[in-house]
Amino acid sequence: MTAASIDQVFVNAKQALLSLLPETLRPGLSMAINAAAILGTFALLFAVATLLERKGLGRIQNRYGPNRVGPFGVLQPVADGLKMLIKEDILPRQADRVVHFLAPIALVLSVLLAYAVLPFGRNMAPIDLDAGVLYFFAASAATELGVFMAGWASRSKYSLLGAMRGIAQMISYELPLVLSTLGVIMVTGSLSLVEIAERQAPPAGAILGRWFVFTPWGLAGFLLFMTAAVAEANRAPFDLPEGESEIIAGHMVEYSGFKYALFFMGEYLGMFAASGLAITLFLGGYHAPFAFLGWAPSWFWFFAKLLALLAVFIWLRGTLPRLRQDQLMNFAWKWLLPMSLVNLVAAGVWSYSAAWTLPGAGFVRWASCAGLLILPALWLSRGWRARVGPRVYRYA
Amino acid sequence: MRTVIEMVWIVPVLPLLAAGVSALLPRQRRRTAAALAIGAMAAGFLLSCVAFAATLQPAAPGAPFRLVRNFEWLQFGSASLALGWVLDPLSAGMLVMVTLVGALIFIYSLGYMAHDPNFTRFFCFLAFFASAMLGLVIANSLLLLFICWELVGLASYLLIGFWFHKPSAAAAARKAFIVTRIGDLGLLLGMVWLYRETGSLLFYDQGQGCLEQAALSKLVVSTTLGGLALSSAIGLLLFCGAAGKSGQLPLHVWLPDAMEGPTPVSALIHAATMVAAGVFLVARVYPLMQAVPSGAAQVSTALQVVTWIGACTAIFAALIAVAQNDIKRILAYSTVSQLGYMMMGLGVGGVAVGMFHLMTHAFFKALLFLGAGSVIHGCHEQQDIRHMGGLRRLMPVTFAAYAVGMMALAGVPLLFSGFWSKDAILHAAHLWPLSKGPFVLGAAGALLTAFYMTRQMCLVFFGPNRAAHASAAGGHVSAQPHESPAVMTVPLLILAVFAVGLGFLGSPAWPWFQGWLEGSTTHFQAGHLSEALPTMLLSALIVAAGMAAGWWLYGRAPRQSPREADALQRLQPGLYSILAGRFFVDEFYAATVVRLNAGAALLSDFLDRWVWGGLVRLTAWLTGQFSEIARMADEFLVNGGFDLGCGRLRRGGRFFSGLQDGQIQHYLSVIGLALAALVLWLVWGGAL
Amino acid sequence: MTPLPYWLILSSILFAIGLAGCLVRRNAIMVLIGIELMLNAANLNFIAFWRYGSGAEAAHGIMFVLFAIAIAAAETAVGLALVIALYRLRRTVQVDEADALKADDKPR
Amino acid sequence: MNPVFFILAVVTLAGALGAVALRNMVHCALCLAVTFIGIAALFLHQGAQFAGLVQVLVYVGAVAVLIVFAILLTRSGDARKGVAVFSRSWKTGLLTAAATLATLVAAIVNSPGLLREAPRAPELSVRQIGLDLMSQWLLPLEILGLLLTATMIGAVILAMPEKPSGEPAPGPEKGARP
Repeated sequence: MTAASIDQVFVNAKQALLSLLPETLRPGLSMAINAAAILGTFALLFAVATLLERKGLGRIQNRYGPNRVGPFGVLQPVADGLKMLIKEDILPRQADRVVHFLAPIALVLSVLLAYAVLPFGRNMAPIDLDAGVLYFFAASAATELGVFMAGWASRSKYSLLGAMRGIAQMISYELPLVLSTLGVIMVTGSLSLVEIAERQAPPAGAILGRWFVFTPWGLAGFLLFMTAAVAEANRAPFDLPEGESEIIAGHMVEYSGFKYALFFMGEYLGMFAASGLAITLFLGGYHAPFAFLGWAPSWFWFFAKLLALLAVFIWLRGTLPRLRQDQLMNFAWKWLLPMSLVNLVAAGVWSYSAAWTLPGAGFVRWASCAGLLILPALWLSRGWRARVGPRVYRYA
Repeated sequence: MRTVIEMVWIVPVLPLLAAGVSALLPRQRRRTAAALAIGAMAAGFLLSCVAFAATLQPAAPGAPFRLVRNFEWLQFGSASLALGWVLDPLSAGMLVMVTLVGALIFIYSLGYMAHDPNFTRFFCFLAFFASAMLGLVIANSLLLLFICWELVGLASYLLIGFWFHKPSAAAAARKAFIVTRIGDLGLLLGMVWLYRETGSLLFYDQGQGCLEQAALSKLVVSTTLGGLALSSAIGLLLFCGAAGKSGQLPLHVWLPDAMEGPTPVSALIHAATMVAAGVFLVARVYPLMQAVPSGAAQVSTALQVVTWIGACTAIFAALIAVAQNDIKRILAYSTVSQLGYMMMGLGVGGVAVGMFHLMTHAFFKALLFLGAGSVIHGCHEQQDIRHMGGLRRLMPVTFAAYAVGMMALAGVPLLFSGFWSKDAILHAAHLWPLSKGPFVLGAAGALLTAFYMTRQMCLVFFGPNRAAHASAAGGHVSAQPHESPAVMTVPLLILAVFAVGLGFLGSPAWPWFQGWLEGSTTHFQAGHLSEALPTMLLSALIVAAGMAAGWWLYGRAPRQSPREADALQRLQPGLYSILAGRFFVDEFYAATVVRLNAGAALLSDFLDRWVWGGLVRLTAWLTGQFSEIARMADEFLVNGGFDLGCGRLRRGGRFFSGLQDGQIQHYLSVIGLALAALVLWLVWGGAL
Repeated sequence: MTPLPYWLILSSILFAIGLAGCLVRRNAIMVLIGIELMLNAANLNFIAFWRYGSGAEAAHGIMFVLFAIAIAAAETAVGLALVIALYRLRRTVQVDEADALKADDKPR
Repeated sequence: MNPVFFILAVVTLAGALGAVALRNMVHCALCLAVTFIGIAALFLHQGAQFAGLVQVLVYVGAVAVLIVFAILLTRSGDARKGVAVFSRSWKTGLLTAAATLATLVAAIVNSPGLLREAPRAPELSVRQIGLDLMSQWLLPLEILGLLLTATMIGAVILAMPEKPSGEPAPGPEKGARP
């Protein structure tokens, strides 16, 4: 079992399976297999993530988290899943039945479509589209519609208000999300995720992989991307739409039972998709960080990084307080957007200065790009830093 | 001396003020009106005497006495009209005569008009007339003279027509005014022509006046149509005015009819003053009339015309006077005849001769008229001499005064003024170089004058009183004729004294009056009498013959009844009827001028009514038609055409505005249809 | 591949539906939706002609579609902004009620 | 008749009809989204991959949401019974649309030139489109950029609630404390 064979185990399995089938159906079935594989793995990952999240939050809040169901609470997701299936699926009387029913489906569908492009391993990208990144964003565009349909269909003020906030937030953060990816696209010169991933492979002989995150603009881009991704998924500091303390579950307030579970899954899938993209663009996709670790299969690295990012999400959720709506919007339009534009400039400078041959060119490149990024960041956030101070508890 | 001329203008203004005040007085304030009028005349007479006295000492020997006072009356543009008054022997004499005679007549009319209801109005008119006459006399400008001349004409109209309720009086007043107006037209033309030629209407203006040598020489030189000298032409025109006012031959018809007025009026106006105005005018502008081109010694045509007209008028009026039965008409025609004599005197003898006869005539004619007035008053308004007779014993004072006046008029030699003044005229006529005609006519006139005056005396004062017959026929009981009261007879006596005394001033022996007029000193030379003797003897002879004839026809067999035929009528019935008919001049005028005038009036009426009126009606009709056409055009063309079009346009506009109604879906559908049409056209357009 | 006329007929039908939407519905937003449909029909035509036209490499059709999409998006944004402003001013988005340009402040 | 084309055509037309004919505005908007997706699919079916994706990204992502927001803001969503949905002159509207359709279809059917067979599917990569955009179509691209900026600013100002005196109201953050 060579590393390569382990790496390509899934690919080979699929090919084997396909060879059993008649020629004409092969293309369609290969798609089906891919879809089934994605669904299977990520549904499982969703279940595990819920558990990990509750365990992680518990640990952060100095408590255990669910440990009743199964050893160390391992079967908790199964219990949740079962509970969701058993719970009565309530439909508010004045709700719009059709749209109410379609909302979760639209949401989950659009998120799942986005997975079609992510390269989980070497040769394991379901479809290698030429405009991969564009497809990813196009697919995830429908999520806002889904959220709206959910919020509006249940015909209650809270759900509508939540939906409105959610959509506003998602639209505001979509822009920085897209712009931050541009840097990578500009440097690699291609929209295809597989090619981007290939570009980040460690060059022959070098120890450190050439991940984009190790470049100044790459790091900035990664940070911007992750922030926007968190907001896109309505997670942690940006989870105002379904902020439990204010408007309960926002647009999902009128949902219960399986439809609520679907929403929940949609949220986690959105999170995984965004992480997958981040991994592909900035963290070297399915490549190992160091050459010598090259023996581990490519998909292993992909899912390892995925879990690492999941941990970051959970960590963010546990620690950061929720942002107010206007702060949220201001942060998006007045900090993230300009910074992503500046990041583009930095990427441009970086790619042009690649040809410098002067001594110490490397250091100069780094310094200039870093300076080009840090100074605007400081200048833009001067307002907040001045106001950030010890929190005054007026009512405590 | 200077102060005299300064206050001369007061003389005419006093009566004017009196007239003004009495005009405002209510009708019953009779005494104040009379007092005002008589007072004004008396004051005027005193001032005139002062002025007369001033003229007695001539400033420079040989040159006639003349004081002039001019003032700027009207200023228009660069030209200006000046008026002024003058004091020279001519005006001084007239001033004294007019004021004296006027005063006496005013006193006389106190009695005569005593029981007339319009007493104040009468005196107001009299005062007004006096002021106009005095103004005329002292005028130094032809313009001022003309103004007063018109005022005098107006006064005569008012006074003749004083009893306007009598139709004959109203007609007589209108006739007098119109006839004199015709004469005044000539005067006006002459005045304007004179002004144009000489540039000034002032008579005497330090050498610039129109009667002074500079102007006269200019006038004489230029001639008008027919070679007539300009001065003569203007003179003749001025003479027309004089002829009208003084009743010369063609324009004398109004004077006898003017007897309709009260007798003092006849006396004052138609004997003494107004009729004399014409003669005074000729005397005033005598240098102009007399001027002849230098070198030619003959008499100027103007004077020749004046002489001949004067002579003809004298003989003509005398003839008519013979056959009149109204006491005042006989005197009126005698006045016309005497005026003719004065004109002839001016023509042949110059200013002095004419003016002397004027002065004497004024007094004895006024006397005769007042006498007639007293007779009429006495015979209870009876004017027809055929109903009188035998008043010698009934009205002795009137008879005496009247006899003196009659003898003065007839020209009884030596004692009476008439003889001297008429003789002077005859003498001058006799010396007239051009022809003996005027002399012969004058002599005949004198004969006739003596004849008809004796006829009148016999019929009025001698013979039986025929008043009773009239009463039986007339049906109204007439009281016995009675003598007039003192207030009437005293003026008669005063006038009688003057009628006698005045003659001696101008007799050939001592020609003081003529000398005074020329400014030369005169002293008594009996010798002059000898050269004038033949004419004096001749005229005495004529007067005697005339009186004898008169007495022969009327004195010897006095008339018994009013209806009895007149003596002359028995002798010459045809001639008598012609004379009684006044040569039918009125009828002639009526036949020609009046008819012509009536025709002209008819013509103008026709023109006015049919021609101009027609034109006006035509234009009115045309305008009507045009407006009709305009209405039709407006009705059909504009309303029908234009407005209709506008209405249609508006409706169309409303329809299209419907398209722009803000419904954007309409717009979109239009776009859709257009698209369809476009595609159709593009695809199949070519094939069509 | 389906022949070109089918594509054109499809886009015509889409265009007609969009036009009908504009003309029939009273709501301003529906008019905008109609306009969107018409624009998309046009894009469909462009792609169809690009696909069946000659010189597909030159990608003129696609370029047209790209620009058309961008501009249509801009147009929709402004259109909806206008509708919202109209609503705030007149409290109605019914097309046939907003037929006067007179700017009176009171919402009718 | 390619089955995929047929299905997509049916889906698109159904979506379009739904977008136009439904009473409830929000349903219309959703149907519209469906139509956009159908059209994007047709683009992909034609091989214009980039155009299809852009269509989805722009229309489904932005325009649909925009329309939905507009519906909510102008309260057209809660269709009250009384308010008439169709304009008074809907018959003429339909007639016009039908006329247009008839003419277009007639034109298409009667022009034989269109019946040419489909050429080979073109190989068009995103890079190629990018290069074209940046070279041959640079000016329109710049103008488009300018237009989009202007539109964004204009739309914001237009939709901003006005102060009584007419200027756009100040944004909430000016007054708010952190």
